[in-house]
Amino acid sequence: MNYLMRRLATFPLVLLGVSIVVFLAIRMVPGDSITAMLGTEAGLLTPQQRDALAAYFGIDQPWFIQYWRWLLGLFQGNLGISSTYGRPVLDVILEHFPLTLELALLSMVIALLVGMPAGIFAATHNEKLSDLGVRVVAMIGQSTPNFVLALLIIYTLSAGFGVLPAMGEFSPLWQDPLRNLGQLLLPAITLGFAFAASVTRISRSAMLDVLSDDYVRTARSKGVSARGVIWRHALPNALIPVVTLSGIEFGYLLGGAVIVEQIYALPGLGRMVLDAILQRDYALVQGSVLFIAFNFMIVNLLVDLAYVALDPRIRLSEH
Amino acid sequence: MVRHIGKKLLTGMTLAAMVAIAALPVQASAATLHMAWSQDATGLDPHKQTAFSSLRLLELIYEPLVRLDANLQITPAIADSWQFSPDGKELSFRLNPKAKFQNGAAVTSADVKASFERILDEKTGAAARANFLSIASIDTPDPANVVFHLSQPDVPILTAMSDVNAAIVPASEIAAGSIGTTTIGSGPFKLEKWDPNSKEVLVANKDWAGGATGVDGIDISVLPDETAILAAMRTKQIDFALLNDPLVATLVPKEASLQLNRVPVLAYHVLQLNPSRKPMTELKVRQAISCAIDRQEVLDTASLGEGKVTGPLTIPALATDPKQLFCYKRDIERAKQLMAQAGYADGFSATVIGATGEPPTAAAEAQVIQSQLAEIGVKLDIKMMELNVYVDAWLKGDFDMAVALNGGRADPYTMYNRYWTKTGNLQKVANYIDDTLDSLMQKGRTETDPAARKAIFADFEKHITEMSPWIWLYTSYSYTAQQKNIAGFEPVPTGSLFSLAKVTIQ
Amino acid sequence: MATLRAIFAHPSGRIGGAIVALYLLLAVLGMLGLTPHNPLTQHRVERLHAPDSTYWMGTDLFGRDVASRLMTGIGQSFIVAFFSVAVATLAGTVLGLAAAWFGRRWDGLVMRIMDVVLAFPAILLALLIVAVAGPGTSTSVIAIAIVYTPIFTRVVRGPALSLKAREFVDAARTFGSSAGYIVTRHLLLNLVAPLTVQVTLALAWALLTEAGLSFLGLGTQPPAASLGLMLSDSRNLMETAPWLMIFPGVAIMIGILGFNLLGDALRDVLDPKMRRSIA
Amino acid sequence: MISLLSVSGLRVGFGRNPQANEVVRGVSFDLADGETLAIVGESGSGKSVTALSINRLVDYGGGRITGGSIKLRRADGSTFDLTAAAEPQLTKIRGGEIGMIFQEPMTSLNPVLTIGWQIEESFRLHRGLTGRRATAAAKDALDRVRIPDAARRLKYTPNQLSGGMLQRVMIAMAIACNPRLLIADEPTTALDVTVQAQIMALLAELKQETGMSMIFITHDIGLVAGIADKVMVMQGGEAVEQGALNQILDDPQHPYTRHLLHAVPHFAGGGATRRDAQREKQKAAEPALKVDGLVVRFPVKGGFLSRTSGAVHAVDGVDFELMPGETLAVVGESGSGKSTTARAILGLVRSTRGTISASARKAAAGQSALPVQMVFQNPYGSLNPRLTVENLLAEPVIATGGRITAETRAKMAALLKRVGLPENSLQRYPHEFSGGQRQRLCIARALMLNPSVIVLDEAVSALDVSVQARVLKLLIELQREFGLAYLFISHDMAVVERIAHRIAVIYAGQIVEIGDARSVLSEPKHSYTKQLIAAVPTIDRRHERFELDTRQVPSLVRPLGFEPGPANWQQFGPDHRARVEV
Repeated sequence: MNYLMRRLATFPLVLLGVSIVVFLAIRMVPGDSITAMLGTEAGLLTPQQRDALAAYFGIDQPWFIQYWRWLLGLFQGNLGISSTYGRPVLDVILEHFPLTLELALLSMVIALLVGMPAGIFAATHNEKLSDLGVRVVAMIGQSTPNFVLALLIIYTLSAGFGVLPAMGEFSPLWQDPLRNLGQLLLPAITLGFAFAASVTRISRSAMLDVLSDDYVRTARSKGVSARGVIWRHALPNALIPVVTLSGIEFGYLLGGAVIVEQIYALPGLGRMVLDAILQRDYALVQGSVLFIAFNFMIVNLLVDLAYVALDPRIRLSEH
Repeated sequence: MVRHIGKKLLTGMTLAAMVAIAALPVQASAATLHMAWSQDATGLDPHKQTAFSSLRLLELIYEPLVRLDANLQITPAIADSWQFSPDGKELSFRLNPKAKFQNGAAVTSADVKASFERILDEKTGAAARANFLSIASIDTPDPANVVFHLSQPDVPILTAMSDVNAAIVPASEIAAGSIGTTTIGSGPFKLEKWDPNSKEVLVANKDWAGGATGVDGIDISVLPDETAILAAMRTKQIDFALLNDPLVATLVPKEASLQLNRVPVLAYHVLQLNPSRKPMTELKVRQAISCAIDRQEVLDTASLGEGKVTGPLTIPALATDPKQLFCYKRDIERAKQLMAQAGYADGFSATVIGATGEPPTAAAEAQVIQSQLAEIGVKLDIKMMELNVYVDAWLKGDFDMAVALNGGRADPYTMYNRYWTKTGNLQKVANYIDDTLDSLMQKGRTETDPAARKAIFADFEKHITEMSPWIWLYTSYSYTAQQKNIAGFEPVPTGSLFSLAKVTIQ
Repeated sequence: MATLRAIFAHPSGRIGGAIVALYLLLAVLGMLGLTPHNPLTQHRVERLHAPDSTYWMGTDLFGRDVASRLMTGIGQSFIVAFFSVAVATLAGTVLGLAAAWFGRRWDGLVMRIMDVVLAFPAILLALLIVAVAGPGTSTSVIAIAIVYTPIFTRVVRGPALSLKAREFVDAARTFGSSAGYIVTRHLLLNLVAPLTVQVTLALAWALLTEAGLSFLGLGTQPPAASLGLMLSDSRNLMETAPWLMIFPGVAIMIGILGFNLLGDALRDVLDPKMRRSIA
Repeated sequence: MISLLSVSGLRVGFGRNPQANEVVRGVSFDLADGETLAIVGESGSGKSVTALSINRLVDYGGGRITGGSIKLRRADGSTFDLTAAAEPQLTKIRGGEIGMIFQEPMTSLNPVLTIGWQIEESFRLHRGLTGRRATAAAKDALDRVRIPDAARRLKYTPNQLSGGMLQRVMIAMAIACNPRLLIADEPTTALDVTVQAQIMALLAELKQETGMSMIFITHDIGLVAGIADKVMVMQGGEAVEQGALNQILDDPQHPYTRHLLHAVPHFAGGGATRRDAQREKQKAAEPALKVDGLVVRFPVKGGFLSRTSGAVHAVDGVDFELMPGETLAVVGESGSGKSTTARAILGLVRSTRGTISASARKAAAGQSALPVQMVFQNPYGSLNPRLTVENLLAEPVIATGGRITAETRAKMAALLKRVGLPENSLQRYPHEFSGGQRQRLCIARALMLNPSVIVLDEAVSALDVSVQARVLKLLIELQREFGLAYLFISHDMAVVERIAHRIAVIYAGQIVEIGDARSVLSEPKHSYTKQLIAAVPTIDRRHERFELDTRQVPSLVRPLGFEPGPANWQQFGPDHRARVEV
């Protein structure tokens, strides 16, 4: 509890850091909201026109004043208005977040469902041919760039079989679950492939580690069968590295999978932020990066709490 | 082992089933056109938007006074008829009495006046304001008639008024300050929903003065990857799509059920030199570059030959045969001589900038040019930048050379006055002007006789290619792909999708 | 020396080592210009030429030889990967050691800064860095390095903290050894093994990240080739000229595979945890 | 009818080619019902592998039985060769007929499962009990090993219990299903001496109650006396001698058995102390080390906003004097504060109060010296594995601002020779040396700066018994040669008896008794000292019954501002005093 409080206390600090970095970085990038909207035509604007537009986009003040205003708004729960969407930033983010969350969860589920059994299988068949097979597939999984995989999947399905999940209009889970799952399955597989490969490798090595621990020997001395040793004694102990890895990957995925979202035309957080950067939608970039960072930290916290649940030895007071 | 295989098989089958469910074609109402493009509109204020997609979307919702047809001839839109006074200083319009805004109100001369005043107001930041600076005052003798008083004769202003950037918006909405947030136009479709970077839902405007539309509505999806657009068309999820990349577009004809529409556009691919930077300050150096570049090869490689080598004028009615222009046939020997004469026999180094993916051929063009110029000793460094970064550098004139795809207009004056007149807003980008260019442009602006105008601009074209501040390369096509059961789409050189209003699904 | 021998005795070490060595050879040949064709020469009449005896891997949109470009591309990708990982290793090691050694406030400060970097979505971080600094090889290196620095900082800090509590560090303190001596001799020297493993694995990831950056047009600038750039350039030609995707795609996969295999072997050989005897 | 277990010609090998890598080379023995066999040997003798071969756990460690047979008489009277058994049969035998306990109770229980669950599992597997009945059985099992408050403890996870408690849990688990054979593999090595006594007592009682047979593996032949009926001594994978307990202890035949019995330290109740006491001769001399009122406290944070709520009084007012050439042994159990005292003297932990003054010996020419040096417990941990011996020995010199000259090199070579290491050691790495050699290396390193005091923190505890003896001998020689003063921290009374001139017994951060070694060991005055000495196993106490005592170690956490009352000492001899107990 105490640990939790202290961890939470560092959140504002880190978020403040993130916000300053993003605030400065996005403003250091050449080009602004005006050129993003008008392109080269922005050169036709008279200085008065330019000022008027700058005021319209709220970029007419020195950056620290802009930051201060933004910060004040933040304390009132107001992240500003997105210039592309014309709506409050938080609304826009929350609209894109469910898809990203769902995609991340689905990828993780796929990764765990495939990766853990594969890793355990490889660990229990250590140095046999089947182990080698699993490891090679896992390594290939880890070494395939996800955009290559995505393009291959789309091309094979559409040109080879004439099928493709519904592109374009995205159905949220609560509106049309079947269609939604259909739309997310392939992206989730694309992301889950490399993820599963990592899970396979880490669960294999964690399992090998744990299987040589003393308490496994104790379990065997009690007459626990090979299966029992693996599932009841070794697995709970081998979970920590798997949870760590999954947590980190999941945290990253919650930031949006830009490339995969782009290829599968999913309106997720990643693409939203990328577009916001390209369109110099400052408020949206700031808000969403902050949101992503917050999620990332929450996930990390949850991973830490999961350690405690998994392993009573871990005392979180000193970390 | 048997159990393992069984399990795997089962997983495999479940997976296949889920993909199959996912792949069920979307059964939508037959009268809705499913459309896709890779870049979404960036905003909804017709006076402020210049992005290609924004214009294409807004053209379906808003109407200007007049419109251009496939031959770039001016045809009625909100205005039924129009007339220049003999001295060319008065332009009057009669509005279509049936024209109605989507809120039910009739389009009146007051709306026209308010719209143009909004465009001219510097506080608006309207994109096309520069084209209308000759408007001295606007009279509204009655709700159906409007008269523009011009400070000087201005022929191109009529073409400029055909642009959606000069769309007529309701005076009431201007007063309410809600242009850009609500979309109330007088065009064939109403915007029902817009999720930026995701989709637009358009429904037919039953009250449109132009008559009934061919479809009940248009669903536009944003599919950022054009390969994915093609894949979606193969599986019939998409009826109609806008394509940018010739590499993808050329794949469309290979599909039996798909049809590719292409039309040469007014926009032109160009290598902009910066004549304020050494050694491009030297005429002979610029000319040498012009002679060293094989325009056809740039076109063949970067765009797979999809397009046409062009001079500065891309308007078919005015264009000069490129063969007659300076050094349009590659001449390496001459280029080398010119370099030697300018004192750069050993060549020089320079940087060429381009925008990533804008156009998609930019990087390829730069690479072909780089390889061609290497033959006369010019060592080019390529720097590809994110679009906005590029625009920023471009507007500051902060480059040695730039590959660009610049927009074209139906009138050469509107198209080029910003660059090639002494008062042009983008003189600081063009960085080159001489008296000949300036006077030719001024003459072209006021001349009302079409034949005389053509001669003036032919001279302009000859002169500017000889001065070679820029190396015009080629014009490409605007591509649309459609299922073969879609009928009635008529592509136009401006790229406008306005004819979607009359498209039907069979 | 013994380590090297142990790696070659390890089956995945042998394969991984062979792949990495082969790639290094190809890269060096590519840099020396010993390619079948000039990788930059545009053979204009032979655009998008399918693989044959002249062009083993075909030609690209510009009629450039894919095989030759692949060789220089491997070199380019390796340069980006090596330098970015080198910078990240250096920065991460210094920061991680500082955090572990000084502890308390410093530890908190360094780790919070790393949290900021880590919490920042990586691809956006790279995007912003590239946008600010302009694209190019050195920017890619910096961008990837910044993304990896927190990871290396963590990799170093954890073991450094436990090394700090080891008896030989206590022993050094009883002699009055200087902080510099303890940090370099007792901490750093013992971190070489875990770092080597991490570096090899990070190299594999850096190759992948470079490809991702190039896909978004943020990496290597044309006409130079890198594996990622070749891959991303091929995407709209996937159907017209599949060899443009297949060869760099396979090359990147095998390259990453090589580093991963080598990393695994190094881990087995260097990591005492895996070596502990059971009897 | 054969005996319960009959092992004959057992050979076990490891690795890809087990025949070439044999660790056990033809071991045979018989074990009758209710009998206890002790297998004694040092590390590498093959004693543990022999034990693990009986229930075939050796398979999981990469071992293969390459020859011989292990015949077990099953409950139904049939005999069964375990070397040929298939895994399903083995899982029935393990836990059901053969139970086993291990050396490290801390790591031998699954850290993420409650102890209740782990005990219940045995009942589920071998008795088919589930739910409440399994829980009840588990509670009975804990009661059986005298764990108080068993019902509540069932829900504990291993980290919530002390080592001694955990070993009881292990025993409860191993004997849950009444196996007829219990294999105990060094079950008390990791435990404090008083706890060891408890566990030994418990095992003896349980054996009585159940009539099971036991194989007891240990390196400590002294421990055997209390429990074994038969003894087998192993060396290098072979059984060099076996026989009845008394026969082995009283009339050993094999030289190695004799070596184990006589050359290694065994506790002799003060009869084996050194007789070269220095104190009398140099009454006026200045002490080499003087510790006065040493207090070390660690703040305990807790509650809201991490306020300091109390302090661990690790060392609470310790004072002593150490004369040149003298060994003061500080004895106590884990958590008593003895190591913290040592670390405070070396400045490795900050002392809260008190003074430590050491008189520097006259430094050798050109070298500055730190008067106090330390040798640590773990010879594997105190040498940086990545440095050569030369670099290791150079470190103290460099640290004190010296340079590596030909002279220093000569000194290194001389010291290495003096501590008995080969001449070519300088360019080698620590892992090329055995544990004993490494400890010699540490000693050499400590001597590089010509110290006057060496703090030896459990310096021989991690070594094999015969190595221990040799290192102790070396230490004594060095002490005489260089006139060193030793502060010898140890929990092992047998070792202390061999090296100490004086002994300080430390309990809960305070010295409770201090004085002349012989006097303290032979006539302990403080109750804790008495208890400690009573718990030390000796060869002479055969089949002795220990009393079970379930007292817990007192907590050292005190509220903020707590100060212990003044110490009252009672003098028992010229150099022997103890705290007055309340």
